[in-house]
Amino acid sequence: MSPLQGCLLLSAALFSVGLVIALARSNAILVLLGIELMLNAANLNFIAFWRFHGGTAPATGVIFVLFAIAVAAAEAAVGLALVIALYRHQKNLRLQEATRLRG
Amino acid sequence: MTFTFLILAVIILGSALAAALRPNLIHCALLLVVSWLGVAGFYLWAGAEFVAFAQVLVYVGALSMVVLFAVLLTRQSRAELRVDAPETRRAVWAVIAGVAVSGVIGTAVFATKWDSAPVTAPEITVRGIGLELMGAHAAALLLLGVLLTAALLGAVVLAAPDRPEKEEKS
Amino acid sequence: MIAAALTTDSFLERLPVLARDTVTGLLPVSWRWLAGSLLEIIAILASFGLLFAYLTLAERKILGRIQNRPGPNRTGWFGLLQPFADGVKALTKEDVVPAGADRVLHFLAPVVLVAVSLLGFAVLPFGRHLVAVELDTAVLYFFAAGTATELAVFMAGWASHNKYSLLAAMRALAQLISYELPLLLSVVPVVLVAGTLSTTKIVAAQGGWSLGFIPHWHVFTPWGAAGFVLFMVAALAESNRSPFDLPEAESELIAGHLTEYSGFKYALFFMAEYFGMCALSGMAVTLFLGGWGAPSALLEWIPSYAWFTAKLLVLLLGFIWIRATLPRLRLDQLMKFAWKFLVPLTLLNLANAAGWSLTAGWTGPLQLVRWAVALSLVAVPFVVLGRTLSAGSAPRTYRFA
Amino acid sequence: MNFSATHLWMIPALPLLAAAIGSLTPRGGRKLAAGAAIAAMIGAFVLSCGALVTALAHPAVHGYANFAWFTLGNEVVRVGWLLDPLTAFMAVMVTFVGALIFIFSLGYMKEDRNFTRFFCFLSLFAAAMLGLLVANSLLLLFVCWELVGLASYLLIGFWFHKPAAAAAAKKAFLTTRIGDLGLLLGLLWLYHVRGTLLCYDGGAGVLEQGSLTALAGTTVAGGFALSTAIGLLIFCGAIGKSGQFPLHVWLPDAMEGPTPVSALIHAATMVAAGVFLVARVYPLMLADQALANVPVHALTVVAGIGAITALLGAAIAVAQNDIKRVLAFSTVSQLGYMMLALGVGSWVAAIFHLLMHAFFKALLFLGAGSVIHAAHHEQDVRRLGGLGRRMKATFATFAVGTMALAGVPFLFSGFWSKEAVLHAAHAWPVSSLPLLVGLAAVVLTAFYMTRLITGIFLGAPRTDAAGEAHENSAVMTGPLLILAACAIGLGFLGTPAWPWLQSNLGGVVVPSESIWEAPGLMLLSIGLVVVGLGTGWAVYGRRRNVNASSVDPLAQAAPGLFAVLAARLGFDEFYVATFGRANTWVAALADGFDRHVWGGLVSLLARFGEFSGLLNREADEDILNRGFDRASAAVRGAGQTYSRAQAGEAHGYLRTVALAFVVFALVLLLGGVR
Repeated sequence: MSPLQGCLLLSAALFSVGLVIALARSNAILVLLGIELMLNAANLNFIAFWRFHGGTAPATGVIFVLFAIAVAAAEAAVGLALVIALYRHQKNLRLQEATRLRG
Repeated sequence: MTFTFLILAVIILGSALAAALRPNLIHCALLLVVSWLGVAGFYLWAGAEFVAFAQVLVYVGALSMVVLFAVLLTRQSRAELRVDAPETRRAVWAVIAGVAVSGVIGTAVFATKWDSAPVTAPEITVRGIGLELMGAHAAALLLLGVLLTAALLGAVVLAAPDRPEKEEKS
Repeated sequence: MIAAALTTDSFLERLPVLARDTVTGLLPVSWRWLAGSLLEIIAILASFGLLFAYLTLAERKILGRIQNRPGPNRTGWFGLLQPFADGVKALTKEDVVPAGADRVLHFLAPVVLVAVSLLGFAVLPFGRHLVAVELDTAVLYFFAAGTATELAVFMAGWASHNKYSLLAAMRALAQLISYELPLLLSVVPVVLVAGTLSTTKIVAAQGGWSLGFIPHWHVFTPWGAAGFVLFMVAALAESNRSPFDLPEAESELIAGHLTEYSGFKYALFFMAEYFGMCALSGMAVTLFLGGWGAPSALLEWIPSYAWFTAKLLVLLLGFIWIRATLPRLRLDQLMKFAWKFLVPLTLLNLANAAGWSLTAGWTGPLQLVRWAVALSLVAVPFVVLGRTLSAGSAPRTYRFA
Repeated sequence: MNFSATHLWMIPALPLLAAAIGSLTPRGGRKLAAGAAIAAMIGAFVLSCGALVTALAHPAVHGYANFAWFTLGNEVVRVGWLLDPLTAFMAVMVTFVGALIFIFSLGYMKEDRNFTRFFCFLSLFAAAMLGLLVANSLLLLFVCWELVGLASYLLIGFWFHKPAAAAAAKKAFLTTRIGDLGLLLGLLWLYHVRGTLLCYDGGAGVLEQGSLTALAGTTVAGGFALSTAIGLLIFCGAIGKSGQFPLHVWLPDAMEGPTPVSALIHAATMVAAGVFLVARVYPLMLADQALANVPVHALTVVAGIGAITALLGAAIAVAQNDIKRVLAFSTVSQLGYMMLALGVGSWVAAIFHLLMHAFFKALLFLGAGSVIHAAHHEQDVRRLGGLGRRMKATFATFAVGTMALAGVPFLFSGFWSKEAVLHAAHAWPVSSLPLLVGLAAVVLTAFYMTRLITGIFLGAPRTDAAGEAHENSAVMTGPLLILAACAIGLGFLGTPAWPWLQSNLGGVVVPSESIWEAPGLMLLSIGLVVVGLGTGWAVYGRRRNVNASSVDPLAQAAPGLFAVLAARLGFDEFYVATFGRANTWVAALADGFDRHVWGGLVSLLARFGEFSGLLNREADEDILNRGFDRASAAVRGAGQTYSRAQAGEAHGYLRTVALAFVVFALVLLLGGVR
């Protein structure tokens, strides 16, 4: 098994763990964190390909990851702001109860 | 397949899994921080120092702080932190989905034929990254700045209470 | 670098390196790197441990002097043995853990804190040949390592089941996050001008003298001076030192996040604080005060690490002095100061440095223009911002002294 | 300073900018608005001086710069700037007097709360006026012309809370509109005939030989030459704007506006625009002179109107009691003079008189303003008096203005310009009527000015307001002094001994108005001036112990005549009785027509529509609607079904996404897609 495959498997596993967290846990913050984990898994893939799979530009993968991290930061900021708003709205963070928009 | 990699993988996945199972919200958050640190370690191992330190700065330095803040701001009592265990039905579905996804990706990874020629680590310096950012990706960088500003303002607006006399937290 | 090394490569200069090589020489080649790094770690631990020990003493002595009391003077001559007495006391003391506490985190907090605060030393160039790890991204690494301290503080505050601790933890988080920004932003100009993130290269960039006695340290440029001051202020706040020691404000919350700690854990926290202080001061020396560089060509025969130590000690003395002088801020003042005063100034300073590096080619009268512009860019915003922010809150005047 | 016509636009641009600034400054920014306006005016003055220097380098040539404004279909509408001595002299005069009056307004409008708006309007007016001066295209000129009218409207009605002011503004606007209609028609006709409105365009311009001959050549209905017709139509505009008989009625009422406005717009500059217009299109007016077999020459009409106006204004002015009305009517009559001069063929004399008149009439108005300001807005001559002792500067300057207007010999500018006009009239071959009218007007002018000045400044104060009056601040007296100096000095630019102005204006040394040809005439006019002053002094100068309510000596002498004059010959009443009545009648007629005839038709149609609708509804109800109902019910049902999928639960969505991904990935894998 080549290192690349290992990295990809690792990222796949990390991704699904994040998915499980996001799906199973009911606390909005944890859901958000799970999503962050998935993002990390994606970044991990970028670095893996950049390192073990000869690309064209030397720094593309790295720069992509940098951008991804920045975007993740923004996403987390907004997400947590949403969480706080949600908390102010309904006095808890149970996501399954935030169904005001049910059709 | 080096030893380091395996250790890192264990740290990353282990802490993440633990976070998935722990009932205590704070513990989950801290465990996830560990997992992020592991990812940073992975970047180091892969030779992307800059990314690694950026990851630490952003995730461990800033994101975890914000998360903990959110945790502390959105709890009435200490008991609140003990998140009720997920009801079984959702948990089962979640596990099924997770396993299915990882299985699919895993099969895809193995099914794909990679050119097995081991490639040498690409040589990058911080200077190189900087030049690349300021040159080819300058526009993207600017857009990113705009995005972050917008996100910051949006976060403030969202988290600010409707009543102005309370001061906003974000 | 090599050329410079050859010219001033006295025996004293190379002494530490020689010592290391002699010791590692005894071992088989495959082990040498490990032994070498271990030795470096041990050296750093030992020297800074000792420094910590005597720093506490020095602090107490100096505070005493400033407050007209002798300070510790019983154990040993002038109380020179006081630190060890304290150490023994801390070790032999009972380690109390509150009932409702989260034992694991309560134990982890101080350990993590010390470990993290030690990380920073790895990239500080203590001397011409004395840097533990040569990193291309050293500065980034330094601050990345520093960020984890916040986590530790939070862990401490939350783990010890105590409202004061939690409040303190919140305060600490707010403060650390707020001052992380000016700290980093005040470093950026240096990186911009030096064009590198590696500490050794930054030090090298400040090498050399004009007229033989004016060193090219960054602190001697307008933006550098401003950056230095800003950096030191932010560093004060980052290391929870007075006047920014709100997280452990005795008068308000007993001892902040340290409330539930006793014995050796408490000592560890203490140690971590001093380590952080030292690390930040060392960074300041590296970034602004020319690192291990000698202030004048004539004084180069003194080994570089001596210079570094001297500068470091001066800064630490400044820390202590400030603690003895300034009263503690209020929380809102703290935040206001960080966000409304430091951050804008650092940003302006960045612009200033950019202009400086752009106008590097100017000579003769243009040089004067360059200086005037840079100085005004430093002074005017400072005055204006200060005036506007401190408007209304005039210094309190007492009718009866 | 070399100043080509291409840069001429800057002169109006500056005040326009000031107007923009003034319009954007809030009430508080008094300094900003006023400063901008005055600075712009002074800048414009400097530029105009530059333009004048450039123009005087070659007085005979018309420098112009044309450019395409916009394109309609294949018609390119071109406008441009024109630089010749006429433009330059006018611009210098306008900017100079304007600047002085702006400064005066600083003091006069000090207490007004709409200070900034006032200066904004003033600047707007100045911009429009200057644009009018520098325009090389009659179209552009017309645009600025209307803008000037607008500014005048705004400024007359500046104190719109006074009903009189609002009414006066409306009156001025409408009355001048009548004239402008003629002007517009003339321009349209001209454009229709010539296809351009550029004055000078390298031979293609309407004022150049080619078009002039063409215009004079063709005859229209009534045997008029085409040029005559168009010229007279354009002259209508001049009549309206310059307050000529029969459209002079708006000018006296315009005095409801603030006094600086009266000075700037309704004495010095805007009302002179009519004269300027005629002078600008003078070649057109002149075109039909050669023709013998035309019923009338354009200039003859101009002369006639001018003569009538001159006499009329002077006569009415005698019997007015409001300071500003007296001055207004004197303005009317002086404008009549200018028109007369134009009519009798000496536009140079007209412009000369225009320039001089601008200075001393502005001086008089500002003096009146200073008096009014000092006497707490008391403008009735009968209720003033004895101010001469307390307001020495104002008195002196006002006296200078008076003597200039009355034409006291040799020292004052008015004398020379008036002489120029009279001699022009004397040299007119067609008829000697204008000359006689002019001479009569001379007497009347001297008379009513004496009446005015004695009424205001001599004798004893007749009311407390007059008693408490005191001299104004330097910001108001300063401009008075400067203008007085001009009123004295500038005359010597045009003395027959050294006719610098005339020669430069025309570009040629003008003969024939030289005084030495008819010295008797000059002596006669001087004598008449003396007579006028003397009678004035005899009647009003030596009155003692009069009070506000005592009757005017003239009224005692000839009550009927005086009453008629005081009622301004009842022009307003006449207009109301005729045009106003007719207008209301027509309106009523149209209204009735609308209501009953058209209205009936429309309602009939509506009825029909209702009826057909009635028929339709039945059909709709049971045929179409049912189908629609069923369809919408189906849609609703579908919507409900699908909306169950939207449980509003984030987990559900995420799970769905994940499983969907799995499914697709499996499809890809089993499908063997690489």
